[in-house]
Parts: sequence; C-alpha cells; structure tokens
Amino acid sequence: MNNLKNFTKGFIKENPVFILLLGLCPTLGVTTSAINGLGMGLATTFVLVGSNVVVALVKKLIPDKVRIPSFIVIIASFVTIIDLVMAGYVPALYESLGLFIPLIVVNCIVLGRAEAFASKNTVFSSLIDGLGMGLGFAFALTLLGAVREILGSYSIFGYKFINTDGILVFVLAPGAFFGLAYLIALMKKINK
Amino acid sequence: MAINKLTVSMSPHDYGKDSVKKIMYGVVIAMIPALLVSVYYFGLDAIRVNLIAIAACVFFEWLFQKVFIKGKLTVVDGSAVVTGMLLAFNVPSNLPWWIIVIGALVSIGIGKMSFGGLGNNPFNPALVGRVFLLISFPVQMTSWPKVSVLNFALTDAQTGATPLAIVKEGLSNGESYSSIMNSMPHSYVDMMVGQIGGSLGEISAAALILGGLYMLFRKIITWHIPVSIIGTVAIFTAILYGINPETYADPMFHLLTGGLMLGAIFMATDMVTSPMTPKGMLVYGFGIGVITVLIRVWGAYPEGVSFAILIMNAVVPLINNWAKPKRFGETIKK
Amino acid sequence: MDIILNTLITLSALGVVLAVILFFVAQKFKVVEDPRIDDVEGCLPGANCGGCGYPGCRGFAEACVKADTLDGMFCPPGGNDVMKSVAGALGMEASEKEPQIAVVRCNGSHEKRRKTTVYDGPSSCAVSHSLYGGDTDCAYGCLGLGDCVEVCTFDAIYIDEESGLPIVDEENCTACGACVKACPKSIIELRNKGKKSRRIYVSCVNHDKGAPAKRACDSACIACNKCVKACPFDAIVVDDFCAYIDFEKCKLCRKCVEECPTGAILELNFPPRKAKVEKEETSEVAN
Amino acid sequence: MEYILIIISAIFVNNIVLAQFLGICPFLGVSGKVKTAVGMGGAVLFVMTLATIVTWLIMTYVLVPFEIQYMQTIAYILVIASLVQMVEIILKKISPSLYQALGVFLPLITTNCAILGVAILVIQKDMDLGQSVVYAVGNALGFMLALVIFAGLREHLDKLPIPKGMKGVPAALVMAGILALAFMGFAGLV
Amino acid sequence: MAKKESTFFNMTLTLFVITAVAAVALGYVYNITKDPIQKAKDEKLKTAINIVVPGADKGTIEESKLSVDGGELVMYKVIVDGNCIGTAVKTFSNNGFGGLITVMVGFDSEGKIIDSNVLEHKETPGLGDKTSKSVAPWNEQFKGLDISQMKDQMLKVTKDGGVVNAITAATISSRAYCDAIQRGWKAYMDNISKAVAEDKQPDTDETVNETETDVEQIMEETNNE
Amino acid sequence: MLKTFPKGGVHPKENKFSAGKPIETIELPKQVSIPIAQHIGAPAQPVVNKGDVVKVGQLIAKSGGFVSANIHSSVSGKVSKIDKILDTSGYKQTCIVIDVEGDEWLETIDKSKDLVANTDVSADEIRTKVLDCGIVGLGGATFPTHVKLSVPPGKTCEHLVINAVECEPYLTADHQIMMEKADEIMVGCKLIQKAIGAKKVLIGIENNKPDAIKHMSGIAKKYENIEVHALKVMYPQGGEKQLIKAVLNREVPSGGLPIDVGCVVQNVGTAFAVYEAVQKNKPLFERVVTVTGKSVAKPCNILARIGTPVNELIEFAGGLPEDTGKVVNGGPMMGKAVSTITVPVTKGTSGVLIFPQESAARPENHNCIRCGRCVSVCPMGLEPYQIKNMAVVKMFEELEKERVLDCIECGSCAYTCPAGVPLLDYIRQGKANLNKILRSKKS
Ligand SMILES: Cc1cc2nc3c(=O)[nH]c(=O)nc-3n(C[C@H](O)[C@H](O)[C@H](O)COP(=O)(O)O)c2cc1C
Ligand SMILES: Cc1cc2nc3c(=O)[nH]c(=O)nc-3n(C[C@H](O)[C@H](O)[C@H](O)COP(=O)(O)O)c2cc1C
Ligand SMILES: Cc1cc2nc3c(=O)[nH]c(=O)nc-3n(C[C@H](O)[C@H](O)[C@H](O)COP(=O)(O)O)c2cc1C
Ligand SMILES: Cc1cc2nc3c(=O)[nH]c(=O)nc-3n(C[C@H](O)[C@H](O)[C@H](O)CO)c2cc1C
Ligand code: SF4
Ligand code: SF4
Ligand code: SF4
Ligand code: SF4
Ligand code: FES
Repeated sequence: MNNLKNFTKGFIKENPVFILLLGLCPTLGVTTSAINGLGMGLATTFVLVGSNVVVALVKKLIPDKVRIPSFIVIIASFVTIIDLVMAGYVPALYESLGLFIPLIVVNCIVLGRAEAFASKNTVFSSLIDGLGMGLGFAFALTLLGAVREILGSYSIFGYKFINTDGILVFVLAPGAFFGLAYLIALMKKINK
Repeated sequence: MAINKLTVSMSPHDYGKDSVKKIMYGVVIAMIPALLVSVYYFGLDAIRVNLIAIAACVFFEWLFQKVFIKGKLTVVDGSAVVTGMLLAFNVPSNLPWWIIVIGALVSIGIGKMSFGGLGNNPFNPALVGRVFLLISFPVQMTSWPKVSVLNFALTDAQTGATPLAIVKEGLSNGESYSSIMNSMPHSYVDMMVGQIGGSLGEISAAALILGGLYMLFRKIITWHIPVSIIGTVAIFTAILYGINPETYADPMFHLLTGGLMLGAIFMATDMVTSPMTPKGMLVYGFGIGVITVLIRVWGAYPEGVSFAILIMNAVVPLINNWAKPKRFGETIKK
Repeated sequence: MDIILNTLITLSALGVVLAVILFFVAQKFKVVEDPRIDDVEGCLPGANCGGCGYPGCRGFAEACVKADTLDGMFCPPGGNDVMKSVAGALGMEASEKEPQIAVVRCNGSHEKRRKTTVYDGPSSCAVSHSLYGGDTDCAYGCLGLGDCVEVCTFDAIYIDEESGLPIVDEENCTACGACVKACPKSIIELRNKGKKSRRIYVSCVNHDKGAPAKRACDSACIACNKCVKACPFDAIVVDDFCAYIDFEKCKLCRKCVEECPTGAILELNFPPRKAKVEKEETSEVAN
Repeated sequence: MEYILIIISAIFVNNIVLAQFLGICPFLGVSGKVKTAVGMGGAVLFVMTLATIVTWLIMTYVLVPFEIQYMQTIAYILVIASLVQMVEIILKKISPSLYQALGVFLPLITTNCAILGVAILVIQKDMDLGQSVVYAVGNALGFMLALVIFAGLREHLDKLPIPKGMKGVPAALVMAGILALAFMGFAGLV
Repeated sequence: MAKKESTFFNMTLTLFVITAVAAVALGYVYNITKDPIQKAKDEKLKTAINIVVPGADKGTIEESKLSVDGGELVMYKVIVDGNCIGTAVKTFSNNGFGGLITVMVGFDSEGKIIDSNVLEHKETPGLGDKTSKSVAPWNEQFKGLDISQMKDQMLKVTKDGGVVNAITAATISSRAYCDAIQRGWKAYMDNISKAVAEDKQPDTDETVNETETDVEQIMEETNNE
Repeated sequence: MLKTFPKGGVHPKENKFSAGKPIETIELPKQVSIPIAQHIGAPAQPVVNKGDVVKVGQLIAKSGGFVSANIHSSVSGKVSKIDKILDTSGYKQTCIVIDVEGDEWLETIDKSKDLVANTDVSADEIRTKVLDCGIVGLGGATFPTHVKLSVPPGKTCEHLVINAVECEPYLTADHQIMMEKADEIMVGCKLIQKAIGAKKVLIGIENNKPDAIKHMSGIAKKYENIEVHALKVMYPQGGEKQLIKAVLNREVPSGGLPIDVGCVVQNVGTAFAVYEAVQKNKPLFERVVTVTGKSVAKPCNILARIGTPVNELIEFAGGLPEDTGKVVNGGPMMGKAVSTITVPVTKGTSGVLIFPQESAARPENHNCIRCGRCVSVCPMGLEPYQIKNMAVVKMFEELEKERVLDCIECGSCAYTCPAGVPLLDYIRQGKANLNKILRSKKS
C-alpha cells in the first residue's frame, strides 16, 4: 500500500517537473520529440533507481560529513554508465540528447531523492521511490515532447500525420517554454 | 422627501474625459491612412487580412475572458481591435487565413490573456504574434506580394523582395551599396508613399507619419518614443554610412524602409509595454534604435524592429525602476 | 586492464586529495555558527534546489532557525516528513491548544439590513471602511466586499450570494487568523471550536443604542440584557450596547438563544429543538 | 576580435538560458527580485570562470594523458562540488561582506547545470584555455543578463492581477518563451 | 548499526573506498562498452559513406585527411574488388545559418557527384535541416552534377546565377551546402591531379597524410581483444 | 508667463456657477448638531451638559490638547442632548445638539460691521485670541490656526502666503469673501503677519478671478508689504506646497512644513476669521459655504452657522434636485461624499456640491493601461499607479520608499486616469497602513 503510494505519487501529485519544478533544463532541452523525452526520462530513471538503491545499501557506512560527496560520486558513476551504454547501443538517441546525459548528474531530483528518501529508507522502498519518481519524470518529458512534436512537426513518435512543416516555434527554444508553461498550468488545475 | 440613494465614493468626484475606449479607437483612426494605402496597393487582400485578424483577435479575447479570467467582459474596450489591426499590418497581404488566426491566437492567448488581459502584458501582443509567425512560418511570412495599384483580385501570385531584403542580399553577396541602389526598383518617393514590397501596413512612411501626428494631436502618444527611435537609427546609420558608404546603407533608406515607422509610431508607443516617464521613454527608444540597426546591419534578418521592440519591452520594468520622476522636495527632513 | 588501473588511481587520488584539501580548508577557515542551523540542515534533503524559495538548503535552515514559526516554510523535495523533523530539531511543536475556528459575528443579511447608500469604489472592505460606515445604516456590520475571503489561503471562507455575508467552511478553516486581521470592522473572531463543533455566539457587533440599531438591522443586538439574565453561567456581558458571550464560560446550554428578541444569538451544529421548530431559521443563515 | 565574438555569441545569440536551456532552475528560482538576481549572477560569474579553468586543466593534464576522458562527468562534478564548497568556506572567513553578497547563492550553484554544462562544452568545442575562460565569462554574463531582465519582469508582474492558474511559474515560463523569441532576432550576429 | 563517525580518517577512507569502487566499476563498464561504441561510430561512418557511394559496404575503404581553409577534409576511397568505385569526401562549410555544416559527398572517378548528404549541422529544424536526406529529398538534385561543366566551375544556387534550386526560405543553408560540396570537389580534383603528378614524381607530398584503414580488419581485431 | 508650479497638475472644468453671488445669510435652523471633532488633532471636550442654556459664541467644548481647538455654540438655546450623530466623516461622532431659541449673542462680541483697522495688539495677544476663538484653517484641512501662528523656536518666518487660489472647481466662497471683505482680510493678514513675524504677505489668486485680483490689488496698496500675485489656473495650486512653489519658487522638503522654507500659508477665509476673532472678539461659529451643482436651482454662497443641517442649506438654494445622485461636502476634487443630507455644517465645510445621478457614478474601470498620465500629472512627482499596485498587494512597508506619505491626496491622478483606476482610494489605504506600521515601529 505504502509502496504503491510511493510509486504513484511521482506521476501527478508530486511530479518532479510539473509540481516540484526540478530538473527543468533537460525537460526543456531535449523534448523536441516524444521519443527524445522518453529516452531522457528513462535514462534519468535508471540513474535514480540505481543511485537510490546503492545509497540505501551503503547509507550506514558513510560518515555524515562526506555524505554529499559520496552520493555525488555514486550518482555520477551511474550517469557515466548510462552515458557509455547509450553511446554504445543507441547512438542515434545518444546524439540527440547530447550534453544533457552527463547533466543528469546535477539534476536536483536525483540528489534530492537520494538524500531525502534513500538515505532514510529500506532498499526496496528506495527502489520503488526512484522508479516512481523517475517514471514520473519520464512521463512529464514524454508528454512535453509529444506536445512539441505534434505542434512543431505535425508528427508523433516520428509518425508524420500532416505532410507539411509544423509550427516551427515549437521545436525551437521558445516553444519549449510555452509548452511547459501551459502544461504546468494545466497540471495545477488537475491537481486541484 | 424621498430621494434617490446617495452614491458614496472617495474623492475625486470629477473625472477627465479620456477613456481607454477613446484612446484605442483613436489609434484605430490613426491607422486608417495606412490602411487606405495598403488597400490601394494590395487590393482587397488588405481588407481580407485585416478583417480576419481583427475578428480573430476580438473572438479570442472574448473567449479567453469568458473561459479563464471570468471578470467582467471588456472586449469592447477596443484594444483587441488595435492588436488585430496591428497584427494585420505586420504580415504580408497574401498570408493564408489560418496562419492569421494562429497569429491572433498567439497574440491574444499567449501575449495578452496569459497575463490577465489589457494592461498586464509585459510584451506587445501584436509583436509576439508577429514574431511567432515569422519564426514558425518563415516561408509564408517572407513572400511579399508585389504592389499593384488598385488591383482587386484576391490573391496575387507575384511576389518580390522588400528593399531591406534586396540590400541585405546584395551586400552579403559583396555588391556595393551604390550599385544595389542603382538597380533598386524603388525611389525614396516610392518608399514614402508606399509603392514598395513589405508587410501590409508598413509600406507608406507618409501615411504612418500622418497617423502619428494625429495621435500626437489627440495626446494619445508623446513624441519621446518615436523621435528617439527614429533619431537613434538615423544617427547610428549615418555614422556607419560615413565610415563606409559602400557597405552600409544610408540613413534615409533605413528610415523609410521596413517596419521602422510602423514600429516607432504605433508599436513601440503601446503604453502598456513602454516606460512611464519621458526619461525612460528616451532610453527605451534609444535601445530599440540600436538593436534595430544591429540586427539590420549584422544580423541574419533583414529587419529587426519587431525583435528590438520585444527585447526592450523586457527591459521596461528595469527602466521604470531607474527612470523615476523627480520627487517634489527631494530631501527628507529628519 | 590499464584503463581500469588508470581510472582507479586518478579517481581515488582525486577523491582523497579533494577530501584532504577540503578538510584542512574547513579546519583552517572555521566559522562558528548556531549549531541548530547544522541540525536543521541535517534534516533537509541537501538538494540545494532552491525550491523552498531560499538560496539553498542552508539558507532555508538559517531561515527556519531565525523564524518564530514554521508557517509558510516548505521544502518541496523533502515534503511533510522533512518539515516535521525540522520542527522536531527546533523544538517547535505546535503548542497544545483548544482547536479554534473563525466566526463571523454579523448576521445582517441583505434582507435584514437595507442598503441606504450606493458604495461606488473598489471591492475592498478596507477602502470602503476608510470612506464611511458602509452602505447600510449599521456602521459596524459586515461590508461584504470580501477582504477576509481574499486573505484566506485555505479557501475556507466565502461570501454567500444571497445574504451577502461571509461563511466559514468548517472543514478547511485552520484558525490561522488571517481573516481576523484583514477585517476592518473586527467582525471575525477566533472562538473555540467547541464539542462536536457546537458554538453559540452573538452574531452582532453593533454598538448603537437599541433603537437606531434596530432601525438599521432587523436582527441587531439591541442591548436589552435579556440574555444576560437568562445565562446561568454569567457568560454574557453587555458592553457599550452590545452583548458578548465568553466562549470559555459558555456551557452551550442554549438558554440565551431563545431569549433574544431579534435573533442575534446564533447556535451552530446543534440538533433541532423538539418543541419550537420555527426558531431554526436563524441558524440557517450562519451555516 | 575572436574573444569579442565568443562573448557576443554567448550573451545574445546563444544565450545560455534562453537558447541552450542550462541553469533553468536558478533562473526560475532566484529571479524574484532584481537585487538577488544581481547577486546570483555575480556568484555564477565567479564560480563558472573558476570551475571552467580548473576542469579544463584537469581534462588536459590528467584525464587526457591517462586516456580516461570518459571519466569527465564524475571528475568534473567532484571538482566543481569541492570547489564551490571551498570557495564558500574561504569566503566566509576572509570576507564576510562578500560572503553575505555572494555566499548565499553558492550552494545553489553546485547543482546548476550551467556550470557543468559550460565546463563540458568548452571541451566539446575544442577550445584552448583562453577561449574557455572567455566563453565561461560570456555565458555567465548571458546568464546574469537573462536573470536580471527576468527579475525585473517578475517584480513588475508580482504586483498585477495575473489569472490564478498562470500565477508564478507558468507566467514566468511564458515570459521566458517570449524573451527567447525576441532573442532569436540576434540570430546571425556572429 | 550506528552511523560511522565523521573523523578525518573515516571520511578520507570512505571517500577513497567509494571512489575506488566507482572507478573499478566504471572501468569495467568502459571496457565492455568500448567496442560497441567504436562499432557504432564505424557503423555510422560506413552508412554515411554508403549513402553517397552505394556499394561501399561491400568494399574496403582508404582514408586520407588534409587540411583546407582552416578545417579538415577526409577522403574515403572506396575500393571494391580492387577497383575504386568512387570516393566519399567529408567536407564542410562554415557559412551555414548555424555555422558549421559537415557534408558527405561522393564523387566518381571523373569528379561527377554520385550523391551527397549532411552529416552534422546546426541549421534550424524545419528550415535548414531540409538539406539532410532523412528530412527532405532536396539534395537529390545534386546527383550526377558535374561541377567542371559549370560557369566558373562553381556550384551555386539559382539566385546567385547557378543551377541549384535553393530550399525556400533557407537560401543560406543551401548556399552553405553548395559551398561545402564545392570545397570537397576542389580538394578531390586537386588530389587526383596530384596523384597523377605523384605517379610521375613520388615522395613529394607534404600536405596529404595518408593512412590506410581497413575497417573490417580493425573491427575484427578489437572484437578479439 | 503667469506663475504656477512647474510639474503636474490638471485643469478640470471650472463650473463656478455661484461666482459673483453675494454672501447670503439664512434663517436660523430649529436645531443644530455641533460635532466636537471638527479639526485635525484631538477632539474638544464638551463643557456643557444636557439641559444647559447657551448663548451664541459661548464655549461649549474645550480644546483637547495643543493641536486641538475650542468649539463654540453657534446659536442660542438649550442643549437637548450630547449624542452620536452621523457627520461628514461618514461615521457617528459625538455632537452637541442644541435646540434654537432666539438669537442671543455673548455680549463680548462686537456685532457691528465697522472695520477695526487698528492692529495695536501684541503677537501673544493675537495667538491667545485665535486660540480662544477656536479658529482653524478654513482652506479645508481645519488645522488649528494658533499652532501655525506659533513659529517653533529656531525657525523664522519670512513670508505669510495667503491662499486665495480656490483651485477647486465649483467653489466660490473664498472668491466672494475677497469681493466683500477685502479690507477685513487685509487687517487679518496684518495680524497674522505680526503673530508670526513675517516680513511680507503674498496673496496668491488664480487668473480665473480677475475681478478679485483687481479688487484685492487695489486695497492691498493701502497696506504695507502686501502683494497680490496672479497665478495661472492649475489644480492643485491651492495645495500649500504648490502655492509656495508658485509664488516663491521654494520647495518644501519632503516630510517638511512650509515653515522649513520660511513660510506660513493661510487661507483668505482664515485671515478673515482671525480678523473677527482679534478685532471683534468673535469666535468661529459661522462660515461661508458655497451650495452649488449642475442642477441646483439657485447656486449661492451662504453664511451658515456651524451645526446647521446641510439639507437646510440645500433648501435655501432651491431644494434638492430630483436627479440628485451624490452630495459632496467640499469641492469635487477633495471633498467628501456624504451618506445623508442631514449631516451638519462644520468648520471645514467650504461647499456643498450636488451631483446629478448621471455624473455621480465613477467612470468604468479597467486594468491600468500604464499610460503614465497619473505620473505626469502628480504634482508631488510620485508614481500613483505603482503605489496603487503595491497597496493592492499589501506591500505597505515598501511604500515608504515610493514616498507615499508625500501624497497630498489632490486626486489629480485619479482624475486623469483614462482607465478609471481608483488610484486615490488605494493610495490612502497605503498611507494609512504605512503610518500604522511606522507608528508601531516607533513604539
Ligand atoms: C529562426 C530562424 C531560423 C532560420 N534558420 C535558417 C536556416 O537554418 N537556414 C537558412 O538558410 N535560413 C534560415 N533562416 C532564414 C534566414 O534568416 C533568411 O531569411 C533566409 O535564409 C533567406 O532565404 P530566402 O532568400 O530563401 O528567403 C531562418 C530564419 C529564422 C527566423
Ligand atoms: C501633524 C501636523 C503638524 C503640523 N505642525 C505644524 C506646525 O508646527 N506649524 C505650522 O505652521 N503648521 C503645521 N501643520 C500644518 C500644515 O503645515 C498644513 O498647513 C496643514 O496640514 C494643512 O495643510 P493642507 O490643507 O495643505 O493639507 C501641521 C500639520 C500636521 C498634520
Ligand atoms: C490639493 C489641495 C488643494 C487645496 N486647495 C486649496 C484652495 O484652493 N484654497 C485654500 O485655501 N486651500 C487649499 N488647500 C489647503 C492648503 O493646502 C492649506 O491647507 C491652506 O491653504 C492652509 O490654510 P488654512 O490653514 O488657513 O486653511 C488645498 C490643499 C490641497 C492638498
Ligand atoms: C499608442 C498605442 C499603441 C498600441 N500599439 C499596440 C501594438 O503595437 N500592439 C498591440 O497588440 N496593441 C497595441 N495597442 C493596444 C493595446 O495597448 C494593447 O492591446 C495592449 O498591449 C494589450 O494589453 C496600442 C495602443 C495604443 C494606445
Ligand atoms: S483566514 Fe484563516 S481563520 Fe480565517 S477562515 Fe481562512 S483559515 Fe479560517
Ligand atoms: S467580515 Fe469583514 S472583511 Fe469579511 S466581508 Fe465582512 S467586513 Fe469585509
Ligand atoms: S499621488 Fe497623491 S499627490 Fe500625486 S496626483 Fe495622486 S493624489 Fe495627487
Ligand atoms: S493614469 Fe491610470 S491607466 Fe494611466 S498609468 Fe496611471 S493608473 Fe495606469
Ligand atoms: S536542471 Fe538545470 S539547473 Fe536544474
């Protein structure tokens, strides 16, 4: 029950993007298409789950004063792993996400969950928490990516449904801001 | 004696005669000369674009207010009409209807109602719409129909470039300014009356200035913003022209072409998005002038007025913080 | 294999060197601070996300230590649990108090209190109050312009269309007292919530003498003293032509309610009386 | 001249916030007041320059010789985190006034993508040390410009009756979008 | 179990252990992924070459680099069964809307364009990116063009008096594309004439630094490691 | 170029219907209600009880402090009650209600109309007389005049500026006093001048009263060191800071008083009242009130006893018009709308203004369109739109920096705003709240 709640809260109620407003750079930066958003979201989920689990495992062994540096190293390791793996096995996606993969390391949501949740909870619930938050993040990114892709290039997950150029702004920087703005407004409304 | 219920309100009990409605319809009147010129040169298309833009803007204003803001309806205040008309003035006359409607939606929905409607928007709504369209639909937004006198066919396939684009193209190909001007099909007189390619409402400097004078006379605007913009552009380009007349266009050309007059007289002066004090207005105008020339001369776009105004719109709060009016009795007595 | 070795050497060296440097720097440049800041910071997620509105977790911790209450302080990534532990670290547990609720002490609905003038100005009680007594002849009563509604962050108070009076939503009201401060007429009072949320109070603050009070509003307190006499617990006093029930003394016996000739005393959340059904209409107004 | 172009590009054409989407969290978080925005901008300028120099050196003289460039992320974040903390500690001791002005923003900067992003970008762009420093300074100035303009706008907007749903972050994001639109006008300047 | 205390020794030790573990783990992952990454890169290059010189996937590739106009050109000579079926040139232009555009163009032995495609660009999505085959078929028109037959031997867009139809509203990108091909073509032709000269006088080459790579061979080697 | 103040100001339509109408005296009312708080400062303390019989001019409430003023009976008769009665403040205030019986004046009062030009009294005597007679400023602020006449130690007063601007539209009371009592005013000026030790008396009159300028200049010639200055018509030139700027080009510092630039400003009516107090021993119990309005049958200037219900004045002016929508105590720019016409005339009632229904309501209001007009018309160089915005979001403390306390509440900003923003309503709100904060900080 509790775990289920931990898992689902990341989607709407405590959605890291729409409600907590964390990790906005990748949110805005990579969501030119739904698939990019999904890819980035899953990569972040991997790091979140990995670091949450490891932190929960080793939390007792770490002295307080070096807690943050240690967590950062753990997180950075997972980021590097996903970086290398993506470069090797999904090179196309890796290229379109570019700089934002290494930047997962500074995504506040990752360190935030490690600190706030994993360092105080059991391994399993930390895993669930990481998974929920990560998928919530992925959900947000995919949604924004889908909106931008639909409006900006009249396609969804690469499938083009109108064969002309879309409303270009939406694949450019301003469109990212507009899309996120109205999605957040919408989520606020739904949450009420 | 039975009397009416007395009204009780705070002083003052007397009010000036001006109202938002009067100001807005004053602007509409001031735009009529330019509108007539555009009808003269672009035919019924000019009317078509104007009608669609105005109708769409007014409709979206009504819709957003009805659905999201839920205050008392103020569509009648005329600001949506001004926005619609200025949006129409800022696009080519052959723009497809649905792009105009998107522009109106962006102007009113994103540019204005997102912030709560008239008076709250930090950016000029018509320009938000215009720049949005320019970036989203570059092809449609930069194919300018050729002018033809009183041609009442609805869609004119003939397109041509604006003088600014011709010069920019030429200069970037390494031609000298004088040789470009020799082959330029338009004289300064053409530019004055409006016989050049360009957006619907920007072509005739004379008609725009006429409208500007009317607004000055009606005290809808003050001279500070138009004069500082035009002055800055003139001086800046004169300096460049002085440095090298072969690679930089002359000041007169810069003043008469593109959206400069439209921007300086009708768009930068939008009171909602411009500074409050004369001092602030001068700084604001100076900024617009400089950015306009920067973009025109060194940027990728042949025209930069819209961007310049939007960028300076963003700085207006800072300008207002800085350019405070002089207080009466400056020193504080302890 | 040497890649792993290189990695191992470099990274470990980097880690250790940085740790050592940091440790000595920290020792050398030590600055003494309120240790509670550290305690509070320890409770926080350390995400330094700025989501709380303060610059970083430490900034938030400092603010918490300085602040008198933790109202309005919230850490988005940490959530409620973290805030609880922060409160614990600072020993700022909410003091045990009888639960209270906001009570609107005016029942001069449109029907009972006729308008005598037209107020033409911004919809703000404060502004109207600074202009004159109000658009009825009762200069003490509710102006109905909703300043109290405006300040309530919990959506716990709203203006009833029909009566024009504010109504407190018992579910949502947290007795924060914002509305009490906002009301220029000092109509709203925080009173003990009472057993089963039952309350009795004089819903009028008119200090005019009986006749003008009655003229202005049908259900004004006319200071007739009947309730004072009826109360077996001395919970009611009439001061400056208006009655007031002390909620500490009131035992909710309901005797006064029946006595009041104008119906200015309201009872809330009581079961209906058996005999006299017609009295019920008064409590409807307040619900 | 080259340096000037780098700076103009970083400030106007490829503004770090409005075009590259780095440092959005502090951009939205610390832009409520003009005064704070200036302080934050100053802190970012300081740390970004310092961090870029140090990480560039680490890359060139440690990671590359050992052929372990893939350790970039982890090494950089360690260095930046320690650096920020060190600066904070030292500043607190030697110049409490400067710490008051900048220090409060320092912790925020560790998790600011902009710092790490710029440190990585200078390597990706193959810049030498001089270019890297100029690039870092330019980006920090671009960040500051966006932040200050934005703070002005938000201070202004805070006093107006914005529709409830749009209040706060959504309205700020819409403004950021329009600002990004406007900044696209600088395209092609360099 | 109680938490470890924050003594100096504990702290350093913890950090050391964590970094060490992380280092070993990462090194391990790196070793695993090194090949796939390299393979992905090679694959990408090969696909790119194959697009502009069809049939390249069946042959071997000779790579040579040279510096031109402050950038680097790479030529990939495709040899199938001992015959050169064409050369892919990785060329560039700095005049794109977003600056650098990298183009892969294939030439036959006479210098006619076989096909071309964009490798990397920063052009605007929806505008300049139409130079890319995967987005729009715009660059079909380059197939079979012979630059040596053109006026001034220059490839230009129609606006500038050439034969190439520019992408609507993206003349700049189109020009840059032409510019890149032009640069590749020139280098290619120079190289041919030089090679001809070289045949006569060997060992005078300075700028060209040739390395021979057999992609498949490398791949095999790495896989065996 | 005529003199005026340099920045800001508006020029509303003047509508001086009652100009040139001689001052008329109306029949005594049956009952008067005299509020004990008619001036700035502490309310007076009643010294009569229910049932007491009083004479005209008899002290009925004693000044409640230094900044306060005596109140005198304006009629003879019996005190019927001391009760709370709705007055012009919009709230019920303590009033002394007197049933009128005859018209018996205190014997000490010199009822004759002759001019007493001899100013052979000491400054102290003047101040004492002014204090005793309960003179307060009649220009609108009702500030106790004896306070102004006591120049604080360390300050010197060079100029007495007489405020005869009457810049408010509609009002003509000061104008008419000047036409009818010019000599008395001059003597009053001389007395005030003596009390404060000023070298010169400057009388500022706006150019829309050419007859008054001519008349006053003519009479001023008879006296030494009295000058009449004609000023360009511009509201709010009657504000003392603006008037000093206009006639002397001196700027009263923010938070300061006219005395900081060596001036004291008094209204012409006050000068006349001082004359009557000192020379005729007559306390302030009656004043000239302009009753006017677009649909008022007989706009006029009335000499009314303090405490007379306003409706009696309206009756005199031809009765309340059918279409009445709003009744204002004072001028249209600064006056206060009353909620009932039975409120009593007080020392501060310079006019009773009746607006027809159609102009009673305020213009439709929109969001501020940031046109900057309020900024450009504010004579104090403030930014009214900003103050209003900040007051709405309750940033009261920050308002100090915006100089909200400098606002003279002239209403020029609200007058000119095309969007009908209730600027002054909120500015007052801001001022009140800031003052509250400052006071609580002090204590
Ligand atoms: C946001 C934006 C992006 C643009 N991107 C490109 C581009 O990638 N490539 C390009 O050639 N032109 C681009 N342009 C258009 C150029 O500025 C210029 O107008 C155009 O290349 C002129 O070509 P034309 O003569 O075909 O209209 C862009 C314009 C805008 C507004
Ligand atoms: C609190 C207060 C203290 C004042 N003190 C003095 C004073 O000491 N001397 C003086 O000449 N006037 C004094 N004044 C009177 C003012 O200068 C001014 O005449 C009065 O407020 C009415 O001016 P107004 O009608 O322009 O508002 C004081 C006014 C106030 C409100
Ligand atoms: C906006 C404004 C307008 C005023 N207009 C007049 C005026 O027309 N005539 C006048 O006598 N006083 C006017 N006053 C009052 C003067 O400022 C000042 O209080 C008065 O002249 C002082 O004289 P008193 O104490 O004799 O009333 C005005 C005040 C303000 C704030
Ligand atoms: C002088 C003047 C210029 C205006 N210019 C514009 C304009 O450029 N764009 C626009 O959308 N509205 C303009 N308006 C109308 C109105 O101010 C605008 O819709 C507001 O920005 C909406 O809040 C103008 C109004 C005036 C009085
Ligand atoms: S403001 Fe506070 S006390 Fe008042 S109703 Fe709302 S929650 Fe209750
Ligand atoms: S209770 Fe007070 S604040 Fe609320 S509406 Fe009534 S008068 Fe206004
Ligand atoms: S702010 Fe005050 S002083 Fe300025 S115009 Fe408005 S009311 Fe007059
Ligand atoms: S005059 Fe009115 S609309 Fe204009 S700026 Fe002032 S408040 Fe706003
Ligand atoms: S994700 Fe970039 S600063 Fe937070």
